[in-house]
Amino acid sequence: MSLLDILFLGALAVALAMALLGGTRPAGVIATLSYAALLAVLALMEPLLAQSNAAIASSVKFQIIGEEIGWSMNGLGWFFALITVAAALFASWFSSGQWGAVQYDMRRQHVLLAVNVFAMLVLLSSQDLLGLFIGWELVSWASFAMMTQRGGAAARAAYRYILYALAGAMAVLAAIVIIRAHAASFNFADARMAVAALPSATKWTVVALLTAGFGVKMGLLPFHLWQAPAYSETPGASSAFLNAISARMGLYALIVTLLQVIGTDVLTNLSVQFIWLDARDIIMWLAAVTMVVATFIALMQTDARLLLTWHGIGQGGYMLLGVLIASPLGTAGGLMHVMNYGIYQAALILSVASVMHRTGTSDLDRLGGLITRMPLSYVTMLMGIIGLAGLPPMNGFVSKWMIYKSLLEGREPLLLALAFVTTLGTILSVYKLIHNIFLGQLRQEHWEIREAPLSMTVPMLLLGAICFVTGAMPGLTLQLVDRAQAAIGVPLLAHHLGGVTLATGSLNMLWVVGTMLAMMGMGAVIFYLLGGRHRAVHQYDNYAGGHFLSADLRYHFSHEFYPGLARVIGPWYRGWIVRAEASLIRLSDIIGHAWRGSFDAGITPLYVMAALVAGLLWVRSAGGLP
Amino acid sequence: MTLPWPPEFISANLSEASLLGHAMIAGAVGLIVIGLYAMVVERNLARIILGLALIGSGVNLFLVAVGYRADAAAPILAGSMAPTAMVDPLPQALVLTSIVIDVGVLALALALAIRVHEAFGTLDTREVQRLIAKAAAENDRGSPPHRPDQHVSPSVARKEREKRADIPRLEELM
Amino acid sequence: MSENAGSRNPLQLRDQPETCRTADAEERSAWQRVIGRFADNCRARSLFVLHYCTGCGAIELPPTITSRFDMERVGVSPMVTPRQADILLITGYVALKTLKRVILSYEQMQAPKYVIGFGSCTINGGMYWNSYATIKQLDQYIPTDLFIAGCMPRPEAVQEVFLELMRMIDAGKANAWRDYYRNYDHYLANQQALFGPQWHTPTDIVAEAKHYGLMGPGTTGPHTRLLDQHAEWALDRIPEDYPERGENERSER
Amino acid sequence: MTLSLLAELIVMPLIAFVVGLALVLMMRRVRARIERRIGPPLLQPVYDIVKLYAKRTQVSHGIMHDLAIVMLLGGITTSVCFLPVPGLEGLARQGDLLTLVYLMMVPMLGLALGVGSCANPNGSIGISRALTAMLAYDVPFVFVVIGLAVAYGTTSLPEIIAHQQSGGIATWGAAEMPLLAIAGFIAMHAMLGKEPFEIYVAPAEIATGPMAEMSGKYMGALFVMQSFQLYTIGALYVTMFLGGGENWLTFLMKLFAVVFVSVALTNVYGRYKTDKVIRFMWTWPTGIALAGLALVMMH
Amino acid sequence: MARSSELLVLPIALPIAAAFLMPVVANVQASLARWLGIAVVVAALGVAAMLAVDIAQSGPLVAALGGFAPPLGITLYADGISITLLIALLAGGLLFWAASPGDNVRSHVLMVLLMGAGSGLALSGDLFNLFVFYEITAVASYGLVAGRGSGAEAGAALRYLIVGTLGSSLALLGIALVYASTGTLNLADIARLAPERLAGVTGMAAFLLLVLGFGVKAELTPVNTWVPEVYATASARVASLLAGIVSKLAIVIVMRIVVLAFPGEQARELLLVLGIAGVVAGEFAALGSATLIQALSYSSVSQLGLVAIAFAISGTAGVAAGLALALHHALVKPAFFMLAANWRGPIDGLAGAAKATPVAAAVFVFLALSIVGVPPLPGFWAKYLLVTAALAKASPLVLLAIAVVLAAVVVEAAYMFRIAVALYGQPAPERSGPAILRGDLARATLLAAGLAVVTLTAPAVLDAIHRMAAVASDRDAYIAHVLPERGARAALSVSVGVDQRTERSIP
Repeated sequence: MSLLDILFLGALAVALAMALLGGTRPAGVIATLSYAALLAVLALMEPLLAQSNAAIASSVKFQIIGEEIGWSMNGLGWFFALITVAAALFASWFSSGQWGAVQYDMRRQHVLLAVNVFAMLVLLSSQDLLGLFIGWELVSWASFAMMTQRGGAAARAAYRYILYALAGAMAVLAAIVIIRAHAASFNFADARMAVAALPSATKWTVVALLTAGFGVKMGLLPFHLWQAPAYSETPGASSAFLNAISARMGLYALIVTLLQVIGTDVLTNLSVQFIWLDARDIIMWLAAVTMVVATFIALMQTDARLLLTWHGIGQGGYMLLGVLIASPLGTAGGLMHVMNYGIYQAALILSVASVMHRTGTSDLDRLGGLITRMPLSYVTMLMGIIGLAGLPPMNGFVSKWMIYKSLLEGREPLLLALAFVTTLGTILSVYKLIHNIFLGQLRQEHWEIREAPLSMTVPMLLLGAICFVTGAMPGLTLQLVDRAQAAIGVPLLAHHLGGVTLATGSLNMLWVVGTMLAMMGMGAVIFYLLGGRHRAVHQYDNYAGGHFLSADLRYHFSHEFYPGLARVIGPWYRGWIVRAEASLIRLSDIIGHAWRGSFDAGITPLYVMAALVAGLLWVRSAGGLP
Repeated sequence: MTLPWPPEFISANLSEASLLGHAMIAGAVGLIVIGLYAMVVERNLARIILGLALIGSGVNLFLVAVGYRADAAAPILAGSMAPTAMVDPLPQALVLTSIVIDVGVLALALALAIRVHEAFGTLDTREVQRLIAKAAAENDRGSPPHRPDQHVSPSVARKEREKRADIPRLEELM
Repeated sequence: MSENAGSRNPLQLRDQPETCRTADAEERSAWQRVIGRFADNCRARSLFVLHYCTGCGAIELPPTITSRFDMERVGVSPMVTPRQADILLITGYVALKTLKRVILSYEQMQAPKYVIGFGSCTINGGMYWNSYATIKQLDQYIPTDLFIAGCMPRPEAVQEVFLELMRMIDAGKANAWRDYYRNYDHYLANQQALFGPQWHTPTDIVAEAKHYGLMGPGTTGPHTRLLDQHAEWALDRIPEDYPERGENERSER
Repeated sequence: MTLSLLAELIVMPLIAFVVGLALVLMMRRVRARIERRIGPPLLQPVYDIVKLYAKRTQVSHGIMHDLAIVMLLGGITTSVCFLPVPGLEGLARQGDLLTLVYLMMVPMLGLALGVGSCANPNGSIGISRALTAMLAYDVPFVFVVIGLAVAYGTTSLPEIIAHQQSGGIATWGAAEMPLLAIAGFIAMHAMLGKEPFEIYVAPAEIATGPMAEMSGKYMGALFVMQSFQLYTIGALYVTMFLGGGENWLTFLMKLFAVVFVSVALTNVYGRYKTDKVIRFMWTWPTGIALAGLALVMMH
Repeated sequence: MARSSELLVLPIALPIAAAFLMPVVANVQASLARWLGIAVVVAALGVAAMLAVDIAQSGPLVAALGGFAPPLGITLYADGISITLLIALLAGGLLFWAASPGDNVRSHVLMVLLMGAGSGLALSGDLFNLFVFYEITAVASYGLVAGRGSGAEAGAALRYLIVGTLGSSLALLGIALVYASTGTLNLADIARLAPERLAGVTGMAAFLLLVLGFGVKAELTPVNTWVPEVYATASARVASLLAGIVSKLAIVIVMRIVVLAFPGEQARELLLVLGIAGVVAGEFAALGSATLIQALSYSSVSQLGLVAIAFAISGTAGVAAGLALALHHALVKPAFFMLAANWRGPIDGLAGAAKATPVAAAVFVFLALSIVGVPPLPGFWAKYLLVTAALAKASPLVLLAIAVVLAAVVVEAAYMFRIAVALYGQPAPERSGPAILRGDLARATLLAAGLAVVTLTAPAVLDAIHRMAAVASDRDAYIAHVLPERGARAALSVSVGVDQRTERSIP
C-alpha cells in the first residue's frame, strides 16, 4: 500500500465520515483535521518525489478493453494536490463554526467537498490519457454537484457549467481518441511519440481540441461564460475551494497535454502562414485576451463574488502564459501563481463570505463602511487584494514578476503589455471592491453588525498571513514548485529564499519587503510621533460643500465607480459572446421545435416516398452502374 | 439519365421479354405508387387504410411476377414427372402467407378505425392526432396541455414557459 | 481699516482670555515653548485661505492673488476645503441659510484657525442692515479675528489684513479660535436663537475641546445640554430620531 | 554589504526629501514666474509642512485613514530607495525596473485606501478619477518600460544606467530611442498629476478630490509625498532616458531640467476630462510608444 | 458433444402454441390461462439460458426445421447476440408483463405472442421468416398499444399500425427483390451469393427497402414518427418493451442484413446517413420537450440512431460498439420509462420530486449520467467504443458522424440535466412533489442496480460483447456454420466476390 493509496483512501474516508457525521456539530473540525492529515501524507510524499523524481504509484489498477488504467502521482500532480487539500482544509475550517451552523445543508457541503477533493486527487494522479479523461469527468461532475446544491440560480449556473464542461470533455475525448488511434497505448510517453509523427493537420486538430476542451474549465475565452456565475452562486466555503483550485484543474490538464504529451517544440513548429504565429503563440494570445477581457469584465461587476470570480478567469491567463513560455522562469512563475492565486483568492472569497454572513448581501451597491464593524475581514481583504493586484509585498507580485520577466526573455512585448494592462485593470477593480464594501459611508442597517466569529476570521487571517509570508519569502513556494518543474521536465530555476538572481535584473523580496517595512516604519514615525494628536470623528463630520450629512442620505460614491473609464471602454462591452451563446440556444430551440413538428405519423408516407426517391437516385448515382 | 427499365433482374429472369411479365411488373409498381399516393394525400384513415391495401396488393403482385416465367408451366408435380420448365413455386407460397397477414392486419386496422370513430367521431388523421395529444395531456393528472409547442410558434411557446417562474428554462440555463 | 474683534466682543468683558486661562501642558516646558514659537512662525508664513464667497466681495480676491499683488509671495494661497484651510474669509453678507454652512465650515477647520470678516456686511449688516434674512454681526456666531471695513474694501486692504493677521499669529495673539471652544455655549446660544433648539452640526465641539484640553468655563452650559438631546455623535449608536434631511430648514423661524 | 545597504536605506530618503522640497519650490516659482508673479519664498515648502503638522486639532476618520498615510509615505520612500542614484545603487540591485513600476503603485493604493475610509464622496470620486488616470497613463508607460527592457536586454536599473553612460550622450536612451523618450515624457508628466491631467484634483469641482478630507498632518504628509513624488518621477526619467547621473552634479542638473520642462508645460494647459485623458493617453503617447517599441524590436 | 440445436425451436414454438391455447383454456379457467402464459415464458427463458450456456461454450447453434438441410428449409441460427437478445426479451417480458391479473386474457395472449414472435426475430436465419415474425411482433404490439381500447390508445395504435404496415410492405418488397436477385431466402445462402448478386443497383434498392421496412420498429429516421405519440399514449410497460427490447431486435436484424447481405461500403453509408439523421433529429427534438416521456421518446430515437451509426461501421469494432450501445439502452430506457410513468405532465411541474422520492431521483440521475456517457459508467464505454471504432475508418462521413455523436452527448446532457435540475427544484408552495408507484420504482431500481453491477464488472462485460461481436461480424463463419458442406466453396467465391466488389467500388 503506497502513500498514494493512503491518500485516496483518506479522501474517501473523509467523504464517508462526512456522510455519516456531516450534520453534527464537530463535523467541521473533524473535516479540518482530516484534511490536515491528508496534507501530512502529502508532506511525506515530498522526500520520495525529491529523491528520485519518480512518481508514486497507486496499487489500484484495472484493465478494460485492452487498456490498463492505473494511477500514480508525480511532482506536478503533487503540487496541485497540495493546493487542493490545503484549500479544502481552509474551506472546512471556515465552515467549522458559526458559518457551518447556519447552513441548512452543511452535511451535503462537507460530503461534496470531500468528493471533490477525491476526484481531483484522482485526476492529479492520472498517468495516461484515459485516466486523465476519467479523472477529468469525475472532477467535472463532482464540481457540478457542488455548484448545484443550492438550487435556483445556483442550479441554473451549474447547469450551464456542466454543458460547457461536457462539450469540453467531448473535445478532449475526440483528441484522446485521435492520439490513441496513432499511439501504441494511452501512456504519455507513447502518446508523445505518436503525436510527433502525426501530420500537421491532425496535430492542429489535436491541439485545438485539447486547448478548447481543457480551456473550458480554465474559462479560456470564448468558453468562459459559465464560470463566474457558477462559482459565485456556490455557498461561501465551497466557493472558496472552487475558486482556489477547481479551475486550475484545467491548467493542470493543459500542462500535462500541451507540455508533456505534445511538447512545446511541436507547438512552436506548427506555424500559421503569413501571420508569423505558431500554435503556442495562438494559445498564448488566447490566454492574454482572456486575461484582459475577463479582468475588464470584472471591473464592471456590481457583485463582490462575481467580481472575484471574473478575476479568477483572468488570473488563469497569467498562469497559462507563464507555463507556455516553458522557460524555467516562466513555468516557475506560472506554477507559483497557481499557488499564490489559490491563497489570496481563498482569502478574498472567505472575506466576502463573512461579509455576506453578517450582512446577507454581496451587492457592491448595498454595502459600505464596514471597516469599523468588521476590521479583521477588512484586513484579510486588504491583504488579498494587494496579492490579487500583484503589488509588493504580497505573493501575487512575485509570481507576476517572474511571468513578466519570462515574457521579456521570450521577447513577447505585446503579451507583456497585455499582462501589465490586466494588472492595472485589476488594481482598479479590487479597489472598487474594497472601497464599496469596507470603506466609505456605513449604512444605517449595518450599524449593529459585529465582526465575524473567530472560526471564520482565523482561517481567513491565516491565509492573508501566508500570502504575506510567501510574498516576503518566495523561496518557500519556489521549493514546492521545483517538484512540479522537475516532473514537467523543465530545468529547475535557481532560487534563494528571497527570490531569484538573474543576470538581467534580480528580485530579492527580502530586501524589497524589508525596505518597505523600514520605510513604513519611518512613515509611521513621521506620522504618529510628529505633529498634534489626532481624534477620530463621526462619519457624518465630513466636508460635503457645507452640506449636513445624515443617515438617510446616501453619501457613498459606489455605483458606477469608474464613470470616465466606462464612457471610453463602455461601448466595447458588446456582449458578443453572450449574444452568440443566446443565439445558439435560440437556434437549437427552433431546430428542436421543427424536429418535434416533424414527428407526425401522418406524414410518414411522404417521408417514405421522399426517402425512396432520394435513396434510389443516390443508389444509382453512387453505384456507378447504368 | 436512363430509366432503369426493364430492371436488371427481370431481364435476367425473363429469357424473352413477355408482355405478361412486363405488365405484371408495371402493374405492381403502379399499384404501389397509387397506394403511396393515396397515403400521402389522404387524411381520412379509411382511405389511408385502402392505400395500404393497394400497396400490399402491389407487393404481392410483384412477388408473383418475380417467380413468373413466360414459357413455363405451373409447378405441379404430377406423379414423378416434372415439367422441364416450371414457374418458381416459392414466391407463390410466400404470396399466400403475405395475403393472410395482410388480411389480418387490415382487419385489425379497420377494427381500430371503428374504435377511433366511436371515440372521437372523426377519421381525419390530423384531428385524431390532436385528440390523442389532448387525451394524453388530460391523462397527466389534469395538468395543462403538455405539448404547447406543437401548435404554437417557438416564441409563443417560450413566452408560455417564461410565465412559469423559478423553473430553469432552457434559454436561461444555457 | 482693520479692527481687533476682541474689543467689540461682549464676551470679552466676561472672560479675559490672556490672563485667566490655565496654561496648556505643552506650554509649560521650555522645549515645547521653542517648538511652539517655531510653529507660530511657520503658521504665520503659510496661510491657506478658504474664501467663503457669500457676496460681492469675492471680486476683490483675484487681484489680490494674481500678479498685481501676488499673495503667494508672503505664503498666502487659496485652498478649497475647510479641512485644509487656516483662514475662513467671509466675503460679504451672510444670509441665515448661508450662516449654517459657514458655521459648519468653520467647525470643520483645524485649529488654529482664523476668521476674517470682509466688508461692512459682516460687521453690522451693511446695506442689508434691515434685511430679515441676513445676520448683522458675524462674530456673534463664530469668533472673528479681524474685520475689513468698507464696501468694497480694496485689494490693498485685504493685503493689509493678511499682513496684520500674520503679525498677530507670529506674536501668538490670533487666538479667537480658542474662544469658540472656551465659550461654545455662548456661540451656540446665539446660533440656537436663530435656528431653534434642535440646531446642531455634525461636529462635536465639546468632545473636541475635551480631547485637546481646550475646555473653558463657558464651553458647556444650558445650550450644550440642549444639544445632547438632539445630536448623536456616538459612532456606535443608531440615533432613534436622527434628523431627516431638511429638518434643520423646517425648524427655522 | 548589508551595512552599506542599510546606510542607503537611511541616506536615500533624506536626500530625496531635500531635493524634493527644492523641486516643489522650483515648481511653484516657475509657475509664479510664468504668471508674472514673484512666487513663494525659499522656505515656503518647509513652512507649509511644519504648519500643517503643527495644527492643534487633527481630524482622523479611523485607523485606516492613519495607516494609509503610513502606507503612502512608506511606499513612495521605498520606490525612492530602489532608484539608483550616483554612488547609491546597492538596493536598486535587489529589485529592478519592473519592481519599481509596481512599487510606485503602492502609494497610490495607500492614498486610495485612506481617502476611501474618509467616507467623503468627493474623495472617492477623486480616487476613481485618479485610478482611471493611472490606467490611462500607465498604458503608454508600460510600452516604454517594455521597449527599454527589450532594448537593453535587462531590467536592472544600474545596468541600464551603465549602458547609457558607456558612450556619452549618443548612447543615452533619449538619443537611441527618441520615440520612447517622447512617449515616456508624456506619461511621466501625467504621473505628476498636473495640468492637463489633474482632473482628479479639480479643486473647484470636487474640492481637490482625494485631499478633500485631508487636514493637518495628513495634508502635511501629502505635501511630503509630493516632494518625494517629484523626485521619484524625475529621477526615474533621468535613469531611463538621460543616462542617469555620472555624479551628483549632473544627476541633479538633469533631474531639475526634466522637472522644469514638465512643470513649465503645465502652465499652458487647461484640464482634460477623465475620458479625454484616457482617449489622449491611449492614442498619441501609446501610438508613439508602440512605434518606438516596433523600432526597438526591429533592431 | 451433443449440441442442443433441437431446443432452438422451443422459445418460438412454446409461446406461440401457448398463445393459441390460452383463449381455449381461458374458457375453462381464466386465471389458469394467464398463469399458463407466464409459465411458458418462464420455460422459454429456461431454455434460452441452457442455450446460452451451450453457445458460450461451443459457439453458434444452427437448427434446420423439418429436416430440410439449408438452404432449402427454414433455418434457425443462434449466436451470442441472438441469445442475449432472446434472454433480454424474455426477461424483459416477465419484468414488464404488460397485462395485469385483472385484465382480459387477450392482453396476456398478446404478451405471449410478442414473446414468441420476438424470439423468432432473434433466432430466425431466413429472410422471409424474419418478415413473418416481424409482422406477428408488429400485430402483437399494435394490440398492446391499443391496450384497453380507449380512443387515444386506439388512435395511436392505428396510426402506428399504418406506419408499421407500410414498413412491412416495403420490407416484403425488398425481400422480393433479394429473392429475385439471388433466388434464395436463406441468410447464409444470400450471404454466399451477395457479393456477386447484390452489389448492384437492384441490391442497393433492396437494401433501402429492407432498412426502411425494418427501420420502423428499429426507430430509424424517417419511419420513426410514431415514436413520441405511441410512447406517450401506451402504458409505460409497453413503451419499455418497445423502446427497450423490440427496437433492439429490429436493429440487430438490420445489422445482420448489413453484415451478411450487403457488406459493401454503399449500404453502410446509407445506414450511417440514417443513423446521423436519427441522432440529430432525436437529440434536437428532445432538447425542448415539454414532458419527460416526450424527452425520453426522442432520446430513444437518438440512441437507436447511435446504434445505427455503430452498425454502419464495418468490422468487429463497429458491431461491438453497436451491441454495447443497444444493450445499454435496453437496460436504461425501460427504467427511465418506469419513472416517467409516474412523473407525467410538464417538466416544470416535476419540481420537488426529489424531495418526495429521493431514491427515484437518485436513480434518474444515475441513469442520466450513464446515458450521457460519464466514465466509468457503462454508457461511457459504449460511446467510447463507438468513437474509437468510427475513428479507425476515417472517411468524411464517418468524421461527421463522430462530431455528431460527440455533440449529441452535450445535447443529451442538456435535456437530461434540465430534467434533473427540475426534479431537485423547490416545488410550488401549495403542492408537494409527485409520488411514485412502488412497483415502478422497484423495477427502475432493479435495472439501475443491474447497471451498477455492469459498471463494476465492465471489463468482463465488454470482453463478452467483443467476443459476441467477433462472431456476429464474421460473414464467412456464418456461412460455414449454416452451410457446412458449402463452406469451402462459399469462402472461395466470397473472396473473389469481394475483390471484384472492391475494384468496382473504386471510382
